[in-house]
Amino acid sequence: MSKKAILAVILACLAGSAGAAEFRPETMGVATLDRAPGPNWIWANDFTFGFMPDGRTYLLDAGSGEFLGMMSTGSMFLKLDIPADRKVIYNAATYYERVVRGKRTDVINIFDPKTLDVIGEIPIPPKRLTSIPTLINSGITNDQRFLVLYNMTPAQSVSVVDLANRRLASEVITPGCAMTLPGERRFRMLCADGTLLSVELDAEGREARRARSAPFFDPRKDPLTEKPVRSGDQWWFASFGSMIQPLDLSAEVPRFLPAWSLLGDADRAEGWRVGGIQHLGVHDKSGRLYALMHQGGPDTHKDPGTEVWVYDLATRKRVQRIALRDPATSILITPADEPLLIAMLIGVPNVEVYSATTGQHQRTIGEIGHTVAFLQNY
Amino acid sequence: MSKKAILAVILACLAGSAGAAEFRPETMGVATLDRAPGPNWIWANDFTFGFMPDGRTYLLDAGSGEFLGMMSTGSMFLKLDIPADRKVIYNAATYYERVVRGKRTDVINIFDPKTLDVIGEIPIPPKRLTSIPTLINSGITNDQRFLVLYNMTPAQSVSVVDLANRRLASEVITPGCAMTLPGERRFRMLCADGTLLSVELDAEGREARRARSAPFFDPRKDPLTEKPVRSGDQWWFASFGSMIQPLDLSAEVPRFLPAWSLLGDADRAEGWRVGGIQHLGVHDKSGRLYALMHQGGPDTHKDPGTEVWVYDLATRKRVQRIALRDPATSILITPADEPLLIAMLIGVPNVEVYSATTGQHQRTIGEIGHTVAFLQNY
Amino acid sequence: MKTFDRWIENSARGMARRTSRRHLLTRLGGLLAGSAMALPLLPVARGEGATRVPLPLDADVEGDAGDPTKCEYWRNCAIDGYACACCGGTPTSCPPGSELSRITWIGTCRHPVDGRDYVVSYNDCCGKSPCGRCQCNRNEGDRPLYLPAKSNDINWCQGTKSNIYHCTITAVIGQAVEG
Amino acid sequence: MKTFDRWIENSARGMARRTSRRHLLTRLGGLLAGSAMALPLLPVARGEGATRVPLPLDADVEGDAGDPTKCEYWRNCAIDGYACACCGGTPTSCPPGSELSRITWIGTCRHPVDGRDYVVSYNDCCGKSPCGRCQCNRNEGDRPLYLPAKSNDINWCQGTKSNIYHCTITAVIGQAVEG
Repeated sequence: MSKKAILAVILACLAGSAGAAEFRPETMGVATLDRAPGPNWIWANDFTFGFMPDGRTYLLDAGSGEFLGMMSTGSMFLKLDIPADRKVIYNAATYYERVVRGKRTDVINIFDPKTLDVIGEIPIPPKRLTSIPTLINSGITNDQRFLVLYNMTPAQSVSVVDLANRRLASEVITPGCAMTLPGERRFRMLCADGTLLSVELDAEGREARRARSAPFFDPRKDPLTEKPVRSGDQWWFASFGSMIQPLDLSAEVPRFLPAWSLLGDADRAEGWRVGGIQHLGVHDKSGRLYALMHQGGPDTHKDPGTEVWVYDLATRKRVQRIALRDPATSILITPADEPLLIAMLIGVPNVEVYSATTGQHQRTIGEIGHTVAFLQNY
Repeated sequence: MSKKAILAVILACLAGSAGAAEFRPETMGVATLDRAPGPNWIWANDFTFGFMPDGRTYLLDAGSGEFLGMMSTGSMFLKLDIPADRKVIYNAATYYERVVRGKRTDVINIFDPKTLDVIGEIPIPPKRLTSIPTLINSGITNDQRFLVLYNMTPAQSVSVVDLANRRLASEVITPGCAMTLPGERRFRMLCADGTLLSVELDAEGREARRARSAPFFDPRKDPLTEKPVRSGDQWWFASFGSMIQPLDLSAEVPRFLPAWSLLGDADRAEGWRVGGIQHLGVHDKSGRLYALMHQGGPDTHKDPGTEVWVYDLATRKRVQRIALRDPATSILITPADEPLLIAMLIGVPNVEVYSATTGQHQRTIGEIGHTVAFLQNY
Repeated sequence: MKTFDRWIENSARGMARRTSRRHLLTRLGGLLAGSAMALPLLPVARGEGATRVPLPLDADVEGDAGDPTKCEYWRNCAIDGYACACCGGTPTSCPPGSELSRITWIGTCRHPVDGRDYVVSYNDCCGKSPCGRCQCNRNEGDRPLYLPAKSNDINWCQGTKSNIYHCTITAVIGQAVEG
Repeated sequence: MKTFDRWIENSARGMARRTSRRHLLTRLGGLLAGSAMALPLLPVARGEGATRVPLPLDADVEGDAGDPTKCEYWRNCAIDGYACACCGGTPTSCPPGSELSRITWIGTCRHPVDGRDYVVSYNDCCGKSPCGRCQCNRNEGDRPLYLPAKSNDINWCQGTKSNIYHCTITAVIGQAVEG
């Protein structure tokens, strides 16, 4: 009470007003999120490019259009890391003593999903890559024990964070390799020579052993983007040339499944290609892959898409074309039985919600952030 | 070098290219502002309402439209305090350990006007009022010795900062009075009962004595806004009812000069009134007062203005009406011989520049900030 | 009375402005504060077991005046900031993870159905990034900063762990009486 | 090749997009770094006393390709960020008070007058709030993050006192050779 001076002021004019009706005042409080997350609850991650220190993520029910809350996620925000039990939510955060200058401090923030408030921090080396956000900037190992976070200073490494003991476990040095794809108690990285680096962790989160695959793509001829989607240990990458490269990362030895093209000859003739910031989506139950497509030449790999093309993963055939009402740079498919397709154009604060099955536009959720680039399912 | 890993990588493909033409690479560097500030250099202060931790001010040459640079001014930014010799620039800044949470630290930032970089800090109590910015949130005494800063927690006080010794001099407790109008080695405050509080400082910046004026306006009937302009020790306040109250604060005893109306009967009949966030301007040499006017009823005192009305301060007659191309909430008159009228509408990132003499629109300087509310001459 | 709501959105729409005229009750409003234990401390006469004078339901209000996510919402007559109802809160609840400030300013808004004037407490919710949705600025009864109890230009995130402003709630804490 | 520049401004204008097609030199580009003493360390052949191959003046370039404040400026072919020329800097100078990062990515842009390809170093300027002006995103030769030397998605404020990004300069550091 000494610091928080609280004044008890009753207005004389009111206290003395004889005619005041009796009225029970409304109770004020703070909302909590007691409901279990729904299948269409999504996080819209805003890296606030023009206001970089004030990153935040917005929690939306895409099914109802409801804005459920937000979390302040620090400078140069990339993404959330959500454990399987969803009992807490993590994000790798950077803070400067004077907003844009002074001492840098990096931590893993720990949020309570019911209050959306920070309940703890785990200190980490101030080395994490800051970039346009992707799924594979960081992740949690399948055994839920470690959070792996890609660093670049420009030296390349991975911070391994022990989530059980809430401390840094180790830093794994990984020259020539980038990003981090978590597996059982391991992670993989994409290397500049088109190989995959696998790092197995021991029970303390230190490197147990590493292995490097043979090249499985040619970064010169047709680079894979660093923007995959995953379903469990199955991963799909798109290439600049609109090939899909599936990876099965369930076992210690990665399996490189045959690549296939999103395009037919007619599509190629019309100049269609995959592009955007978050340009793939996947829906488990229906076995569908979604790709954000536009017409353009070389170097248009980040251009907004105008259509979303839908593929049956079993047959690798396109089964649908969804014409977007507005161009988009990021898409997400929700895991609902009747999945939704979420689409955003960076810099435009509108979350566009479509049925992922019919392609019909359902709603616009407006006033969502500054530069939302990466969408996540809860 | 240990922390900053610097790699020296020469691309093999280039190093070995026999046909490379000889070419002297361009030199890279960092610009400095070696020119003396021009009479049309202005600061557009952005309190970044939606990204409150990342306040900044933009330095513009309104005469040329040039963007000269910017300074990062911390959370909940209000205004700059610029000493007469312009050898440094100050701003009262707030920082949180974790951008929006954690320990609060308040300082006076000291900027070098040539590099626009912070060269020092003076710690102050973490009590300053944060609000829509005005001229009288803070100021420097005429003798250039002290910076006075209004606090509200909600307890009301003024921090007196010793600029010569770069430390807090004192905190003056001022219940019932707000804002701070600096004078020779003193400051005044506006009190809730319509009086003016004068506080004289001693050589150490402590309160030497205080005096309270008789009421000079009726805050119930026609409150003065807290948005005055000044020229030296002459101050002009507008009231909700579009009266102008001039104050002569040059001596220890304030002089309350006769109030006069911005409106004639015809203006009143048409519903004209003064309004906006920064709604007055003054030009010394020509003795002109500028008022931002709109048509509206009671409670429209913050509405955007559509015209700027110009008055001769000697005769108190309106001499000109300037129709704005776009509505504005803030105006500023530059001190140039041919003054410019700067106008902005909060939330719209366009600085509109007009001739203050002819009223002609001269240029738009675009992409200036998020919520610029307070404009300052250099 | 014209208001200028949702600065940024409206600028894109050419400053579409809304009209909702009425006279203000200058006698009302004041610096409301309660202790953490007993919130709110009321500036209106009441008793614990007082017969409740029912507030008409928002559902009974026609149009935007009954919609807490609109600047035209009847309780928003003196708001200056983001309406919490658009931010994961309600007119009486801060969004998850924000902190309710007990120090506040008060407005008096006329209910469009019963025609009565109610005292609205504009408490700020604090400690997380500004919400950014439903920016509203209406100024019925707003007064300058030297009359703090009546000023909506003040950041009322005071007495809270952090003074960063998130959004504003609009709880009805009493019925106002002209006189 | 389509580019999408100035996200926000363009979205208001309905995503007006600009076209500037040409093939890219994938052989060029790389992680440029110099010591603080000798900047830049060049990835092209040169000598101290080398005869200067003059770069055509911007004034000789027609239209926006000669204007450093435009996304269409010829040097901007692989920029992703705010052009420092709009922020108080120039194509070769960071704005006052920002810090030049020595670690960078490289693009190869064809000069519209002499038809030659030049190596452009996209150095970021760091340590103050993002400039917010002239947001440009063009991706000629841009490659994924695992090829860092060629990736404009990376925040190249590295090795600087602060990693907060302010804007990007576009210095010409060499002439490129196809082969």
